[in-house]
Amino acid sequence: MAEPLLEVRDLVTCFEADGGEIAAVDGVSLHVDAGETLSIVGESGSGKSVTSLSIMRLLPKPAGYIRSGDISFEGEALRDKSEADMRRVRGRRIAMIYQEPMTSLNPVFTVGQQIMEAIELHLGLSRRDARARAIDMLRLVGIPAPEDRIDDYPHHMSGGMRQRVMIAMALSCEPKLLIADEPTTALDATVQAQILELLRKLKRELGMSIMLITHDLGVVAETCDRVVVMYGGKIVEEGDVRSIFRKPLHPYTEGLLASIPRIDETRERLHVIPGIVPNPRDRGAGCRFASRCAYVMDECRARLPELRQIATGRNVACFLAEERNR
Amino acid sequence: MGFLRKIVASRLAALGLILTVAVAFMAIFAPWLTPFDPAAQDVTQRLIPPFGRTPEGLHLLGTDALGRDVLSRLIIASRISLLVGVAAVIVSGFFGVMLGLIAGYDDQRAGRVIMAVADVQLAVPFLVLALAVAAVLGPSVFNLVVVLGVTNWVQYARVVRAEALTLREREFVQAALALGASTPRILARHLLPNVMSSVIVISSLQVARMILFEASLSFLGLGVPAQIPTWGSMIADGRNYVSSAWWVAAMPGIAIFLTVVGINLLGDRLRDLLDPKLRHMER
Amino acid sequence: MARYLATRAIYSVLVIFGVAVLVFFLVRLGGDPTALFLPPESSIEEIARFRRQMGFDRPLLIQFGEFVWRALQGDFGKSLRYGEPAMRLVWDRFPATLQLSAVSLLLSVVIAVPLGIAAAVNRDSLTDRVGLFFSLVGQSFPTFWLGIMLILVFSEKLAILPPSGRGTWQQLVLPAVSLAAYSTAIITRLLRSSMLEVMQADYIRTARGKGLSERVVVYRHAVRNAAIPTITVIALQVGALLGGAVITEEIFAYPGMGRLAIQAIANRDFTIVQAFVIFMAVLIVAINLAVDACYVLLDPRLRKS
Amino acid sequence: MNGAAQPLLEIRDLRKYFRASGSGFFTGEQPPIRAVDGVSLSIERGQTFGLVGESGCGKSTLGRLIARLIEPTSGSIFFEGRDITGLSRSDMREVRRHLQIIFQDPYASLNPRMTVSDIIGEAFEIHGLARGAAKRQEVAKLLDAVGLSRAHIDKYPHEFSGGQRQRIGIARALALKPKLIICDEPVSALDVSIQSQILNLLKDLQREFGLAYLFIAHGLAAVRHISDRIGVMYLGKLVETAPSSEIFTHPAHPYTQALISAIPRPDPDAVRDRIILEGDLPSPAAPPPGCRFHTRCREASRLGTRCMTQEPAWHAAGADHLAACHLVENTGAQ
Repeated sequence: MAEPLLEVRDLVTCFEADGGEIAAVDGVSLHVDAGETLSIVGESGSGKSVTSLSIMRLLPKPAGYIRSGDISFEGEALRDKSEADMRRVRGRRIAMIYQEPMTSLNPVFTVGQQIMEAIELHLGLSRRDARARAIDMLRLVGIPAPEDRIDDYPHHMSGGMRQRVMIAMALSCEPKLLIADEPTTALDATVQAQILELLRKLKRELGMSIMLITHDLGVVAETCDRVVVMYGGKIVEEGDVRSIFRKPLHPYTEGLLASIPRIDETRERLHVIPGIVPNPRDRGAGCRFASRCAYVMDECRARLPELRQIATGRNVACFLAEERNR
Repeated sequence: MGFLRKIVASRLAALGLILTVAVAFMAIFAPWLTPFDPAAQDVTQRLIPPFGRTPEGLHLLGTDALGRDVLSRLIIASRISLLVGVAAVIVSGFFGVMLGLIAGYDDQRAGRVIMAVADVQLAVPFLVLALAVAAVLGPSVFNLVVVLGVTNWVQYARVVRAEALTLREREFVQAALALGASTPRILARHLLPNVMSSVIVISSLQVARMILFEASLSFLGLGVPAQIPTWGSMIADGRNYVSSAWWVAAMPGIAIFLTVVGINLLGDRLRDLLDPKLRHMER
Repeated sequence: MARYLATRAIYSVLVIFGVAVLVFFLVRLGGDPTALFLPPESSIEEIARFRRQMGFDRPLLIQFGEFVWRALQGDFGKSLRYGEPAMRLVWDRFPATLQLSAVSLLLSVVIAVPLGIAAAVNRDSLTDRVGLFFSLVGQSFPTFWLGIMLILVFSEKLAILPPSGRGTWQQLVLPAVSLAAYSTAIITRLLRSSMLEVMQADYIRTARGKGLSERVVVYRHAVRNAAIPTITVIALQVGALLGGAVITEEIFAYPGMGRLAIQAIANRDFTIVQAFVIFMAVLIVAINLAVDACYVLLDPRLRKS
Repeated sequence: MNGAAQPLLEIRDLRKYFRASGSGFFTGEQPPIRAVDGVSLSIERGQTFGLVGESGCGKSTLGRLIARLIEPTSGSIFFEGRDITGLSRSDMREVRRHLQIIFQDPYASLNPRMTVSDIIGEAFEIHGLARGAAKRQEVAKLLDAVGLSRAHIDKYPHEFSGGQRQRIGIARALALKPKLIICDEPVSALDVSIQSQILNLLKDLQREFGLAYLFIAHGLAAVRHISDRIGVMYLGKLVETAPSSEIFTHPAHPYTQALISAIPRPDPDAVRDRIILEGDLPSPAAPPPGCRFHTRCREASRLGTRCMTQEPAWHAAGADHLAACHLVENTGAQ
């Protein structure tokens, strides 16, 4: 099998907070193959965003740092790279878009200036060519009259338009991997549909890989090939999108799926995952989902279940996985 | 006392606390701490340098042009500095918080008038205004407190108003309105408690500022009456002898400096703990 | 944008009118202003004559109307001591004060801006600690005391700089330094905290995510945003500098407006004090207007397309 | 309106125009923002009306208008048949006992300086119903009702998670035993697994206390389970109202159709027939003439220029189902 585009092995990322140390990402291994869309799903505090910032080495300093693990991209170890070498990866080979289109663009520069900046830096184009390319990119992401809009400031644009600009900027240097961190969470449903459609189209046309971070399983079902489900800093389930949705093996994935309000069926009551996401300080020795799990056993509280392969490409961290797969 | 422990977790803030407590202690117990009678003159023993001896004893910080013990006068003068600083902050804080709350809650009529008055006052440099008012009213401790208090409400009013404006839109205030809460209730129960941490921070930094201004006005002879020693007027007295007896002017300045540094260090820490968003505040 | 500035300009005129009201009532705070102008030993006849002469015996409203009417023409009455129009006396001293304040401001900005940025970028480094130390010290001693100590060291002991007067650049050094200390401290501290805040912004993460070097991130993306709150502080410092100049000029016997005002207070020459306060207010309001225009240049969000 | 069938809440042609920021005494008037521009609807006792629309459509403004937290520009609000639009603050206080509101942001909706007992008990103090031990007793009962432990009574808001805070907000609204609660996006800010807990709680409380809800949300999926009727808003106006099941099976207005098709289906094999809306939401300060939706409507050209010039009236699209669209008049109930 070909080497994956991105491979993360045993990543542990910690944050310093109030004198203590919290492992926001606690031993995560995952990979993204060329041309595929991988989704990382989880609720707030699951460690999904921190994983992506670790890959980009953009953790907030000095509070956050990678404790251990390897990250390799196209066969190169990103953790060993100097800061200068890492800058040639960011924006050029791995690009990122973020949750908040309203605050992710610098308010004092035009959108054109901000897109051209990356093009001039990485592709070495002249200002004039960079501008032409920026206009092309704006057209590609579906901004009408890009020759005029290129000189607009971010505050002239709606949230959906700004997210298109962010995408144009991210894709301007034709990266191999696009990390999209909750790219539609802050947007309205119809705008979300526009942006997801755009991402699908661009992926087809440009042949890149996407790592999509989201909490919305609906978004996952529509856009992704494979899914990684995270809970409490750990991967609890991994597999291709069909098998996960058809037969979730981890009780958390199952609960998450069941609690989505669906419009195609009527239920009197919604399914509920009881309890609250536990504070990372109060993690015990056992399974992190134990306190909210409907199938909890004594063993779950005593010992942390390892992520094990249950079927081809299907990994689950639950003692009952085999039984549930039958 | 968890909060006190948080304050002194920073070494600088601990230093600030020690300095502040020391000065406060000095001011409160001044009459029992002075080694000499601060008013006793002896022209034969004038301008004795620090650590100099006279028949009466050791003058740690020397004597001034009238032969008075500088240390004793410093200790007595700390009373006026702290008294004026704290009283002016109470007066200005009271008016500032009240007007700021009103201006923030009703930003249409009352708010506009209040903020226009604030802009008028800000158009005149504070020292100039205080100087002019003090000159008209004449020197007295009471007048000084009134002048400093009345001319410094704007700092509170602006911060409190800005906070009240956002608090008013916050959903807990909306919820109280939906329950039928009256305006006094909204102001007292929902707005005031939520601006208090800012007010405490501003007040602490304002005490330092008021001490500096009191010194400036007293230095110019427009503060307290001449017979009451203050750090500012002591510097003014010493100014004429600065080439021959530097300590007379230098010592009160150092006293002001240590006091103000202490309070500022403490205030900075309070701000970081209570209200980090005030970092941009103009002192 | 022009409309925005026009609104500000009209508001500024209202503010200055407010200052005029303030100044008018200022001398009447203690009741009859006659007592303020004349020495306490004046005879009853003298007082009565002076009161008639100044119009203090007429109804307050008429006095105020006349004050405003004359103020509009730049007439604030004559100085009792010099016999010349008060506003002209103030105006004559303005260049000296302007020079002192401008040099001090320049000094503050030249020191504070690099120091504030360096402190924020290298947080908790030696630079940061030094910057914080100076900003704490700079705002904790009285300006006038610093002036006296500078005179003691550089004029009395070392004898390398003159302690007073105006004319040569050497005479400007000590007053400018002592006046600049406080502003330098404030600007350093605020620029540092603005920079720290801006460096947390989402768009800085975006800039880093593009692969820009830290230098470009700081100087292109962060500084321009941090400049907006810092300009506000610098503008406020102009007011503080002009106010601080009063006492600094007094210490260094520097012939500016501030010294004139202090002498006028000592001489009970309140027409000068009134003219001085109004003049200051006009100056500060004008500076604030200029700052508003600056915002529009710096922050495209304020520009109307 | 005859007495027997009188709805609990009825609003008629309600409007709220906000003054545009930047317009002032010297700058001259800029066109106002028409946040709510002529909305009429009614809510029956014990029923839930789901109000759906995207950001900027005016749905939250409408909620606050009904709670009289802001004053309408015109129109009227009838509560139990009584016009409450012009009521003074003191007359309104009595109405507020029956008309409460819960908010979106569980962090902003609780006063950080008050304990749970103070927050929930404030209602009793304001209306002079209970004090001291009696108040605590009532608060404890409310904590039971919303599924919180009585042990939490003296805690401060920061000691709770988002979902727990939302429960406190609900308890506060329940304290006065209201007949109608306006729920302003109460689950939007919560994690997925917590959302369904709160939705179920609201449903249980409705049954227990006979409450009516105006349930505001930006997505249709969230309101499906809780609503009896659903109304869809676009740019300050209602464009469609229908019973909950009807609107999903037979959406009549092209905007409603687009909204439904935009909901991501958690099923990788679902057949997607997605309607992608073109362009941006127009400014509510200058809404398009004719039908407000025509600039983004893929059907708009079918009727010539009619959609661009003539504002559509309400047309029946089925039993108890109305849509403000010219197409519906032409095609009738589908």
